[in-house]
Amino acid sequence: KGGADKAAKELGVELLFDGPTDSNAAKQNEIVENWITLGVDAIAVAAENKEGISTALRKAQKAGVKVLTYDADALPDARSFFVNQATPEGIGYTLMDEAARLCNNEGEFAIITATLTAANMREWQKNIEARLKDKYPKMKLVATRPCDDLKDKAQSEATALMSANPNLKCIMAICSPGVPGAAEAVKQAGKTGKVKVLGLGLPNENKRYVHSGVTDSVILWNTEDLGYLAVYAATKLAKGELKPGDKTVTAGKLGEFKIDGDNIMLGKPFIFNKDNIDKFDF
Amino acid sequence: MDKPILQLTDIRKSFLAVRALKGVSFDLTAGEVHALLGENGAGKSTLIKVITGAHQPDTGAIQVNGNIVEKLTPASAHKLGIAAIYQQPALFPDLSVAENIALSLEPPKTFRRIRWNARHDQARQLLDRVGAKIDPDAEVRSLSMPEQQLVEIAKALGTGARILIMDEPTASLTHTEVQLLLGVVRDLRTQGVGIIYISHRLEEIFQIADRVTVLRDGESVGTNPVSKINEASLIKLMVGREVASIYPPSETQPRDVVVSLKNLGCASSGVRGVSFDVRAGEIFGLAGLVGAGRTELARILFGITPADGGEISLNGKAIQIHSPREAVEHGIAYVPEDRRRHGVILEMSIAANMTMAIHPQFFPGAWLRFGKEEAFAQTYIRDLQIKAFGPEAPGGSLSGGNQQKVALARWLATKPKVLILDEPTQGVDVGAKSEIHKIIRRLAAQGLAVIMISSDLPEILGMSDRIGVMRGGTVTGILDGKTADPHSVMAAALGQTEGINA
Amino acid sequence: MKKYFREISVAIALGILLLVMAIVAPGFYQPQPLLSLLTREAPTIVIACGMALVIIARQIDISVGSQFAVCSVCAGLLAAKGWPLPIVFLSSVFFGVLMGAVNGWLVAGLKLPSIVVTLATMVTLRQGLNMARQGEFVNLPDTVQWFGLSQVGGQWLLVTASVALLVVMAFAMKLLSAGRFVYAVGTDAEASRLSGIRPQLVTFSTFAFIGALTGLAAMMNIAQSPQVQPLSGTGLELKVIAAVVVGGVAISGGRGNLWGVFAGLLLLACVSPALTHLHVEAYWEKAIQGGIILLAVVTDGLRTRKQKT
Amino acid sequence: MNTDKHGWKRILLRHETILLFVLVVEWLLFYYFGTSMNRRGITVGFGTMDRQFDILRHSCEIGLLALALTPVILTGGIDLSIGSLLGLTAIVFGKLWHDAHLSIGMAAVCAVGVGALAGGLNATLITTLRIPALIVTLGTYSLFRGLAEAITHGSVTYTDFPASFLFLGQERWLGLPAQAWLFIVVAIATWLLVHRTTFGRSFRAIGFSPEGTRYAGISVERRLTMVYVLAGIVAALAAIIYTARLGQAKADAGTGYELFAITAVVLGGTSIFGGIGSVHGTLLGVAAIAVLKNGLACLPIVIRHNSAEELSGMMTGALLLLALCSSVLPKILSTWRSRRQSHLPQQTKIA
Ligand SMILES: Nc1ncnc2c1ncn2[C@@H]1O[C@H](COP(=O)(O)OP(=O)(O)OP(=O)(O)O)[C@@H](O)[C@H]1O
Ligand SMILES: Nc1ncnc2c1ncn2[C@@H]1O[C@H](COP(=O)(O)OP(=O)(O)OP(=O)(O)O)[C@@H](O)[C@H]1O
Ligand SMILES: [Mg+2]
Ligand SMILES: [Mg+2]
Repeated sequence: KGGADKAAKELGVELLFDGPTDSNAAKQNEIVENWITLGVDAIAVAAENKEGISTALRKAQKAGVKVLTYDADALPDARSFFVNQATPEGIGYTLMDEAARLCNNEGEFAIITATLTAANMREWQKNIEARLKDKYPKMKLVATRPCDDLKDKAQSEATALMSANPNLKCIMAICSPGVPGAAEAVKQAGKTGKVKVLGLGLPNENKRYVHSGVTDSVILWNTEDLGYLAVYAATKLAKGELKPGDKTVTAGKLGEFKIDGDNIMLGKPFIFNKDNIDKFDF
Repeated sequence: MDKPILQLTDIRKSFLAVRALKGVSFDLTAGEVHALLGENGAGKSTLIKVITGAHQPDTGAIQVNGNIVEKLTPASAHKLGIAAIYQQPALFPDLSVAENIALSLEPPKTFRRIRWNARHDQARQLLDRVGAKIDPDAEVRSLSMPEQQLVEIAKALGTGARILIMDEPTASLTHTEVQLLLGVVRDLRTQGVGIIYISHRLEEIFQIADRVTVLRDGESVGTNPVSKINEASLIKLMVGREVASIYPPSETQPRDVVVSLKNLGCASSGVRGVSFDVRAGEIFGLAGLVGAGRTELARILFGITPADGGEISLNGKAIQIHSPREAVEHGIAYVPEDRRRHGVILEMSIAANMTMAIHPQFFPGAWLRFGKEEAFAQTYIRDLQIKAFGPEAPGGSLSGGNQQKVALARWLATKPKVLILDEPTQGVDVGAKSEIHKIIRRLAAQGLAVIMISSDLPEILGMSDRIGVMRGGTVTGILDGKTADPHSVMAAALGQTEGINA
Repeated sequence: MKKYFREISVAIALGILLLVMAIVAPGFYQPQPLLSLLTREAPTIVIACGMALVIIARQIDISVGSQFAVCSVCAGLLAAKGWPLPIVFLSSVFFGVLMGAVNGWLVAGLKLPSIVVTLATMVTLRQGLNMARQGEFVNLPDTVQWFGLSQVGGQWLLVTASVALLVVMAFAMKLLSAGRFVYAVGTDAEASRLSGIRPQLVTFSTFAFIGALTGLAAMMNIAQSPQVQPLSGTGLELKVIAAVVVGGVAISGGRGNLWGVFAGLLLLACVSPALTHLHVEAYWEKAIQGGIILLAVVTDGLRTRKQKT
Repeated sequence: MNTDKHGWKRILLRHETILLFVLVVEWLLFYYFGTSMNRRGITVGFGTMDRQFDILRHSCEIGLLALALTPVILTGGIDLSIGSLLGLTAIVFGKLWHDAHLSIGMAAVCAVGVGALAGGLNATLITTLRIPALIVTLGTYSLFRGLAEAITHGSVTYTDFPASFLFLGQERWLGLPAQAWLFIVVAIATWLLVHRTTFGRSFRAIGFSPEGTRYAGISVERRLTMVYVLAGIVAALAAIIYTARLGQAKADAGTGYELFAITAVVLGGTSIFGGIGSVHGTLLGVAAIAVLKNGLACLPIVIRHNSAEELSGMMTGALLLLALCSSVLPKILSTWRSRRQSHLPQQTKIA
């Protein structure tokens, strides 16, 4: 969000930013449809739910609104571009690789997700499992537990996971409240270092665990840049400076980005750890 | 006499359209038993509730020990030393006997430790005083009606009140229990407690009361020392006219047997071995003391608590009744005892109430027809002389008698073969009462088999062609309506003689 | 014995579950995770005590989850500002009482139906909090965690405190007049008015009390981790109500006791970790929880039905 | 004359009338403050036809649930499980179509059948075991959602429905969003059921006094069964249009909808104790909530603060409280007034 604001200021465009507090496809649709009637020029969406949101986005396109997606993609025909910081493969593979690195390529691990029904997490998990099968035959996924986006519940679940699976070597939380929740559980269980924690999250929520060595890595696409790029691309799209088929796009201070088909590539997900986490404040 | 410990002046109280008290004045001195007498619905219980703070009077002043009490609540009445035994036991069915007693005895201090053993002993003592053999730890839910009444009495005794009110405490007690209770009352009187005593049993009043106040239709019609009054004049005061000619005479000859019960019983409601026939055009009265099982019998016939033994036959054919709906389909109608809870739905209009039992016939295809319904209601309002401001008036806005007529209309609309009336005139004022009697007579003349349950002895005697007397869940005697007298009915009801047959 | 049928049967169900775990997955019994499990449930136990009271008084409070979040966040913010712990503690309870009192006033004073009143306050509080915080965590100073004790010490403190509260309340409901008033009002408000109890005051007090307990529970929760999530307490009301009902408190008021609630709560709380230990897939969990609730009420229903006929 | 005047006053003071007034005011305010011209000179925001249709489209599912709940609450019951049932029937529908290769029509019929069965389960537990509806449906609330998750393992999403089916949820037909027609039909049917048939009459009677209704020879059990089964069927219908609108069937469909539906019903003047209430009141309640939610999202200040969602939630809660308070206000005023009157003569007497 910070990056998006910055870009909006630089470009002098008005930015509307909204998102349901809980992940919910129906609500997101309503927001998009609301924007259409508000007559915005361009919409940039992090799709909560691929199929669900695409209907609304197609409608937007029909109404002459330029659409691009970021963070999580919708169906390709429902948008012009996808600002691709991290594809589900990117995230899934990075998470799995990172987990394997922490465990020395062998041992049991478990996943904590937000809800069993959240589509993007499903997508990531699929890729995690694919990567696991391909590259890490000695690692084993023992369980996937939902935490309802509640940190407290993540903590309980992590505690139970550790006692149910004494050989557990790593907990991977793929929703942001899950990482500090799992970390607190590991800390309280006195298994700091024995059970590694990694996951997707924000630096500020995890700093103290990273410093005390409970959490090993927090993975995040650099949201600041992502928002910045998304707003730049959206503005250019609306002004007609960016057309399907273009090979590159320049985004202010970040410079030039490559376009691969209709994916604007931001680069790999970012990994925070002890060494770099203090440089970020969000 | 000494100064009154309780003085009421010009108390008025209305419930919606019903004016229950129309300016009653009353006083009580220490160490006297002041009886309060009146017909059903005269306002006795309402007056009691004003004294205990359960109802706020609309106007009027209350003085206790010479001081005006501004706003009386049950809690402040308690502090002033007023205790009451209500007509309907105000007990907590989920709590134990000891607890029920303790709740009103202990000062309502919130954070007080409860001494269960002490409570238990205290309950034991109080129950002994009224001669009740009840386990203090039993849940009140499991007690019978008379037992609950005894608990109520024990509870009131324990408060050590200076003013004790007893609203029909003996209604469901046996003879020996009554004598024991009267002994306790005399005891209290010598201790200087003022007692307000309500009972329909005149002999009790003559046994123990010092003064008697008669209420009629919410007004006091006079206070007299008991020594200066006799039974006949009391009844005259209560009713407001000579008792003799108020019941319309029977004109019809009973025809074929419509309904016949053989050895009917239902274990869960305590009814067993009931057998009798009722003929078309006949009024069959069911007498008995409260709790004798008459209402339970009616509920069996109406399918609310289906029978588990015996046989019901209608026009010679054996039938099974499992639910009220089936009863209605068989042509059985039941005007229940508890009008406000079961008889009419207070929030709904008169018209809607009247058509409730005949939905399928009256509204083919389930479509409501408001015009037709209103016209229908109008005819009944006219026929039964219901006093209401129209068919749209909610049931709750009517007086008791008129509510009863609405309940009656609902069941007449079903064109029943058998009509069961449970306490049809309880709490109904004198005028409406005789109108209801006339309607019942007319219905019988039209060929209905009428079963009339009533605790009002004159009514039973005056209306019935035959009288069944119940006791302990079974019929102990069937008397001929023409020859029966109060004595023989009471004798059968109290179980002093068995099997008098008509 | 018959009187406590329900409590005993829940306890037996819990016993069976624990026995099965002992045989099939003995790993369930490890001191540290069990202690953690109990610690996590400590706030729930505290709120369940209040909920039992409210339901025994024939009311219901579905706003506790939102109250819990509001108390947590407010207390968290005060703590983050550096206020001393005891004052933070008191203010959390104070906020709880305040919210409970509003509910209580609406229900007892204005005679509004509690289920709708607390539905409204639940939505209002929760959305207000979301608006104010936008999902942002509150980071707490280190002194808050375990109230400055060691971890094990803190855990024991929370568990013993909550169980002690439950035991004290269970006895209070039996031994103090105040407790009996609650039962009386829940059984029959009119009859209790006639025996000199003030039903409205009792109802109001139960709501204020559950508010206070919620504030207390919020403190017990924020002591367990260095961050407060504004979303916390979501769905807590249903969890607590389910535990109370499974524990044998009649929703129609006047019946039930805290021992049963304790057993019901433990039963429901154990299901999730037990399933984890049995390696049952997570997607069965909700169906099993629902099944347990239904089973409990159905056995109760069957039993009362048998008694009636 | 006199009664006429009385009647007018009554209609004016009726809950529904007040709510209609609130709705109109609300609408006008949003129309005034939430509509603007964008740079290309096109009218945008609340005042556009599109916006109004969106409001309609978005309210259909919750509206259906609220309609289903109205008879339930009229009988003095409640159904917390309909949101979960929406999820379950959506899954059943999707699975039958996707995995069992049934036609859309057949799948829909089966989904409705499952809805009816689920309603029947609620009804059986409530009527035969006499367990309070709140508790029964609290249990089935978890159970139905849990089954939906178990069937899909929480993760399977059924998509790729044919365009002809998606039409129902996404396109317009005869000038209105297609699903609005279904909503209108169900609304009319419910209105007729509640206000024009003996069934509706008996629902109210049960709400006022179940015992009294039984004593009138009406089978309370059958009526209650009917009410809960109907609720199940309508929840299934809502599931179908939900699926059509989003183009997907997923186990989390309809999460939390029961609270919105209950709020709408109660806001519409239906008493939670039963007996009192109306279907048009419910429709107004649904409309008031939907307009509030969508209207707020069009106000510039709200947009800038990015809090439409939360604010509308908050205001719905507040509106609900207000509606409740307004229902007791006359009673409080009258008792207060009568108390004053009754005190006056008493004091003069003492003096
Ligand atoms: N809560 C109430 N609401 C409406 N009307 C009531 C209420 N309580 C009593 N009444 C009416 O007030 C009148 C007086 O009733 P009350 O109970 O005082 O009579 P009673 O003399 O005690 O009769 P009984 O001998 O039957 O006990 C009756 O017409 C009754 O229907
Ligand atoms: N629901 C019930 N459960 C258990 N026992 C009951 C129930 N209702 C009544 N009884 C008991 O059954 C017996 C018969 O009561 P019933 O009401 O039929 O008497 P009744 O002769 O009709 O008296 P009334 O004059 O009050 O109409 C009483 O002892 C009563 O305590
Ligand atoms: Mg009386
Ligand atoms: Mg009777």
